[in-house]
Amino acid sequence: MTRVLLTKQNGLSITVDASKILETAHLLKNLKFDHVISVTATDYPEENRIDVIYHVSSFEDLELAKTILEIRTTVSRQEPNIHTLVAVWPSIEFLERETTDLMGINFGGREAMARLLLPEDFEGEPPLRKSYTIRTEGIDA
Amino acid sequence: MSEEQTLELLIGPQHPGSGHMRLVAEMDGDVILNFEPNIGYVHRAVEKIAETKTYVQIIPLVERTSLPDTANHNLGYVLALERLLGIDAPLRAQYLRILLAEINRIHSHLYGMGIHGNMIGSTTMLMWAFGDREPFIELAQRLTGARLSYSYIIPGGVRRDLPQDFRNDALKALSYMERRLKDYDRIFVHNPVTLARLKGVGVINRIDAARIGVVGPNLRASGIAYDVRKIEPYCIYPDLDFEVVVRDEGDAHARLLVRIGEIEQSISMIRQILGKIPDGSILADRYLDLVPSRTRFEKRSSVKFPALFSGLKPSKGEAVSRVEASRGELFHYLVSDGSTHPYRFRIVTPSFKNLIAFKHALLGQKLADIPAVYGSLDYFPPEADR
Amino acid sequence: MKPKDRRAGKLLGLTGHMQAIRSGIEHIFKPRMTVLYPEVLQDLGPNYRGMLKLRIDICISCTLCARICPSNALKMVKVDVRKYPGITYQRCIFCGFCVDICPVDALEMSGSHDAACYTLGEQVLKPEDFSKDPVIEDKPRVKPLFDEKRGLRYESC
Amino acid sequence: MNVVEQLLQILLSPTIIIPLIFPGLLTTFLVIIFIAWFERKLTAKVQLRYGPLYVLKSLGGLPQLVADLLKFLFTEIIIPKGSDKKAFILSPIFLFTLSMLPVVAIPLSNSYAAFFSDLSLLLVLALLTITPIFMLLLGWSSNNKFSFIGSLRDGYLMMAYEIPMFVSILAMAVAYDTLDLVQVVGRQSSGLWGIALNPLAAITFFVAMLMTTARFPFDVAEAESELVIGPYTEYSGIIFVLCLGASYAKLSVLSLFFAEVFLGGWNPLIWPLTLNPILPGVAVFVKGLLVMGLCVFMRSIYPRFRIDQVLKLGWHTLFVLSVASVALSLGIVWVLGF
Repeated sequence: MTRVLLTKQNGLSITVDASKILETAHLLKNLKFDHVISVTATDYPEENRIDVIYHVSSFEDLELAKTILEIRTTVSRQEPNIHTLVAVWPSIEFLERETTDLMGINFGGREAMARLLLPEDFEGEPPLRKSYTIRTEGIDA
Repeated sequence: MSEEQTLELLIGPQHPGSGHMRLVAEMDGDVILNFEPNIGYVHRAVEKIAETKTYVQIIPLVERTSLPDTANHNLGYVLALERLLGIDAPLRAQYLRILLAEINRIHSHLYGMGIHGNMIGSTTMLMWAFGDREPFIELAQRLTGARLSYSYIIPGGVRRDLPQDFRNDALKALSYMERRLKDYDRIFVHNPVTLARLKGVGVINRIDAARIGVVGPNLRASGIAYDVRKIEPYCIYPDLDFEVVVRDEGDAHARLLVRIGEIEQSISMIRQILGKIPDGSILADRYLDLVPSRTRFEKRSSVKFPALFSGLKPSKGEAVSRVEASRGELFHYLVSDGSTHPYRFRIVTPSFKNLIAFKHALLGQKLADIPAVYGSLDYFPPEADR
Repeated sequence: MKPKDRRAGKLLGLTGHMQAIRSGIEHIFKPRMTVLYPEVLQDLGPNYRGMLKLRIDICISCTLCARICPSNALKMVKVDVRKYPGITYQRCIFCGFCVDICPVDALEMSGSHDAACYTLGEQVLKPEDFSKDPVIEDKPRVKPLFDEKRGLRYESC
Repeated sequence: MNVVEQLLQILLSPTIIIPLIFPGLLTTFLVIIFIAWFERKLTAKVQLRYGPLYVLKSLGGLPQLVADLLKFLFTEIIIPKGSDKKAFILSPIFLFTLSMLPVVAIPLSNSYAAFFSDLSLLLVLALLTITPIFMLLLGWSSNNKFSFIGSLRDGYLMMAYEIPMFVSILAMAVAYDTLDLVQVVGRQSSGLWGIALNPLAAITFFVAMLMTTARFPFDVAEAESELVIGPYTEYSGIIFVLCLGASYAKLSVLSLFFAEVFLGGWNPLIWPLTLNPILPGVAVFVKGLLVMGLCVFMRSIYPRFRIDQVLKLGWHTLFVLSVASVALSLGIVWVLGF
């Protein structure tokens, strides 16, 4: 399940299976995509999936830097497991930890890390999932 | 090494030199063996709040991630939103956007330099830099009506036109700043004590910089000429003549010098903008036409929002934008499901990307280098936590 | 581009010390850049986005201001038969969106931002109070003027 | 009446007046108030702002420190649970007292000193060397990592300044051929002051003095952005004031000392004027205040060094300079044949 799309504005988009993510990363790293700009997880509760989207680009090759390459992959909401890419791209470290905190995605294959953004004893629904509801104050003007 | 020989030092979150974060340093004598930043003390869940707000309401929200650098954050978000909406701003509005962005870059860099100076003990640099931000904040205030939280850039254009006398005032402020940069050189930048503190400290070499993905002036101080304004020019940057400031040393002092170089570049850019800003409308015609003719823009210096802005509905899709904010590359990713709220809003701020530099630049350095390197990274905790 | 090293070619240590000390001494005799704030207020100019005023006679109760308010500071409150906006300065962030979206210019901003009050209740304004002029402190004001040598120069006005 | 007279006689005797009133505690207190105000005001001026202003506006906020002191007097003194309580409370007191103590050995005229000694030159410095012990003690007793590192740094700092300081004074002792401060001042009556006689020693001593009193750029022990406020991190209330006052007291004592050794003491004044201690005392204090002003001016110019750089400066540069100043003194003695 690997598709390559040319989107209108932000260059390339690749869709891969979650199990192939490490391979893909190695491949791209060899193509000089040397850093990760962002890791985004988007929650789709109706379809019971979480999309994990990596945006990677290059610093070393300034021509390649003009492209932001998007790698899309999908994990299930119940078992949001995916292999870590920290060995391939060290720059992903805090992005992955943030995604673990806020979306509850488990990045396997790396040592367990303390919580980054949330309090260390935080429990319950990861805050960025759609099922987490924000309590709002009453508005009294 | 046995455990008794090392000392775990918890710097922050309540510490004059830590900012809104905790730095965990494992020390062997005066040498740092291990360094781990612990952030999240000012996490405000901007991404989650954005999912409950309409697209225009998010404009002030994204600014709150980084108050010293609001214009660039505002611009980055609006560029992504405009790509979703499929709309472009008129040329004059593009010029005004970059004008504000560069004014903001100057006072944001001054903020960083001031804090950096204070962190290694030069209170004079702190006071001077903060005092010299004032002319630029005043300029921005005359343009936008607010001192820091401008909310100036809106989808399809900007909110206000250049006030009268702005050009003269701005030129005066710019030549003042050039004069002041020489003062900074004497008392801080080339002060022998500063040189001793910053030269060769917290070095990130070229290869490491690319590998750990630092951004902005910190990346350029390591010899990589990566600047979004050149790589993927947005708005009117292709028309402006400027250079990417690069240094090879990769140390704390190089980062300071890159910032000063960028202030000089911004000064020259603002001069160019003021010189060739075209006349014309400042909001896209598509929105201008929606406003009642009584309150049309031609009759006043600021635009009226069309009623549509209270519930903008972009078509289903995704958009990314990257801009060069003062602290580095700022990345926005918007997912729309066709409703009035974004389905997912992702914002990766430059400070968050620079956080990793703490872990790498400080290993093997001395305890006293922590503030020296911290300041040189121009790291702004609320921007990283979002 | 490499920023030019201004120090290039000069004797490192001693010149640096002398320049720093000279610069320090020079600045003792330069005029200050600060204003004595609580005693003297800075004139914020005609375009400043400060506290709001509702012109209730013009308002057409279209609710656009309440709908665009990013921080939910404006809310429509019923007065007699129609609803008019009321505001709480506990939430207002002075973004001015409400002013800019009002189709009839019923909202205007003042050059004052001193929204501090003794009680939280004072910061919640019903439409009647909202249509009064915001309290502007009566203190001497200075106007910032741009200056090539001093950056900003303050002139009393 | 007799009792009162006797009491007055005791109270007005030089051994009481000197340590308590002039140039002792009271004068030092006034000098500290002035110099702390001056430091803040001068720094503010360089930084293009006002500085302390609101306490007695007509005097430019001069009594600001008195106001601060009153505030600190009424602040609760918090003693941390894990601290060594006796040492925690006593060490700042000793620190302050010992920082002030050398004042007894500094003569303010030919005949006005609490303690005459033909070794007073050494005595002043020797008394000052005791203070770092209490600095170490107060850092240790706080049981706080930052205090501990701070006081350790202060200890290291002592290594850097002590030897150059003593050697540069040795140079002056060689040049003047005496260890008595009264005679030192007397030797300068020719108009050739120490600073002109041996500028090398003066510079070395001045830099060492900055280190001793933790002025910028040698503020490493109290480095705010790293160590909160170094050894005093856990202190509050009036004992915190004592800690802070100690460094100013030291500064005041060393500045007077500098004025006597290098700036000719009460010197342009000649014999009949030096009989009353007030006039020569004022002359010394004016010179001392000038030196103090110069010391505090450094705050507005310099950032702070790193501790290893201070040590390097002490041993690589200052020590060499001080040895060179001894050589210079020997040369002077040989040429001029003092």
